[in-house]
Amino acid sequence: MNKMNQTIKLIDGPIGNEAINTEIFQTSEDTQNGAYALFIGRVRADDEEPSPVEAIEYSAYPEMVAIVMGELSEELFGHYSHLTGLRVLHSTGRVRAGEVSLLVMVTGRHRTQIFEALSSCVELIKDRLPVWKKELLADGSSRWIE
Amino acid sequence: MNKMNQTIKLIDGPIGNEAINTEIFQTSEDTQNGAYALFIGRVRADDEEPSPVEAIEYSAYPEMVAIVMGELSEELFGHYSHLTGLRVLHSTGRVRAGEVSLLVMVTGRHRTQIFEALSSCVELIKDRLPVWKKELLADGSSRWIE
Amino acid sequence: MPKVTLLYFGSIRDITGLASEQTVAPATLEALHQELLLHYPSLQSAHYRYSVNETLITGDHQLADGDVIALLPPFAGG
Amino acid sequence: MPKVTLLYFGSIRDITGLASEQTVAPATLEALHQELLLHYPSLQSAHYRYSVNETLITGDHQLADGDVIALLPPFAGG
Repeated sequence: MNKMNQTIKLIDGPIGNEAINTEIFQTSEDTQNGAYALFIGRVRADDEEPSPVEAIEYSAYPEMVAIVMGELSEELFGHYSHLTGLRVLHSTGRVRAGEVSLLVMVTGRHRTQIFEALSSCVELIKDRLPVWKKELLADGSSRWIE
Repeated sequence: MNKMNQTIKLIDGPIGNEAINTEIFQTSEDTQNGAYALFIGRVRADDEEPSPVEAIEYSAYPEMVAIVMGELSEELFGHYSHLTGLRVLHSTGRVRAGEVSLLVMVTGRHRTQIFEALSSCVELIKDRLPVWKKELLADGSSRWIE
Repeated sequence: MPKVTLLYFGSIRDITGLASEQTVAPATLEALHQELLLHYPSLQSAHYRYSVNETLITGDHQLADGDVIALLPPFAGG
Repeated sequence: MPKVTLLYFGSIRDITGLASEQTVAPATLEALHQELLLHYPSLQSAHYRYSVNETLITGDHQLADGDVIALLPPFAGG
């Protein structure tokens, strides 16, 4: 098992179907991993005051994102010995309601630990990745989510 | 929440990227669900005796698959109140090593319960769906997995 | 005597050499089971359950005209 | 006195009006923090942590020439 089989990419704007396909199918030559678990996060059109969410504007500290992701990966591969791969795509910039802003994919030979690893990874990303978001409401106002 | 928002499709042959994309992006007009969790099962080239797995031949009892999936959905929506959708694609026929034979996707407004629901759904599918598989080995031999 | 359809799945199909057949069955699933064991002796060592009209049956069951009876070896999806 | 780069992220950028600036800093992070509060009084009511060269710093920290110091409001990814 290659413990370094992890990557994070920051994508400018929404994560489109081609980017998702690339993640899922680029390893189709790898016939060793039978289990893929993915989390896909989309922007919701939450009905906030004074008006609904139209988009979220993401910003990141890219150099620190890479370092923190390396730390998270070490923790996850250390804790989940059956994990064989970990790939993350995160949007920066504007992502409209209905569009995808986060993809987390974990792989294993079998499905053992795969769902717990996925869940843990999503929580760690939300807790520790230096990324910020601002809701852009339909009336033109905006606010930081903290 | 629509408790009937569930579907299962049997796909002849491997589940390709277009089918996966359709599942993920067909609901892109639905701006209410922020959390998608997916399981993707691939055929592994396990190194069996006397030779490695080249493909799996799946067969199903389609009418009963539909009924059992309805029962599983009722259980899952009953147990996971935050679940808003459940979609399953399962291959029939021949799927070669490296190709995808199963897609399970669950959705929710937030990620609450989404990983547990995904995990439960995959286990229930493996336990209860009337589907059978035969490993086709590289030397031309085959055997049922039971 | 009910006219029924028999469906064979997975490894059971290797024993019967058939995917399905129409037959005139005895009145109960248990009696049908005994007939099948006589007709396909290899079923004796096979593992399977019965469904009638897409519902798993445990124990005996009265058969009716038009019933669809399936022999289901252990499931192995995914 | 070390020459450092300051990076402002998220809501902090609304306070500073800048994404980054170069400055000559005092010898310690705590002293720099006090200077920033004088320069940007709205920081007083803001929530944020510091990183120095991409590492979160808790407590005081000696600054060196070339350090990159970031003000990080609460993370909100995903």
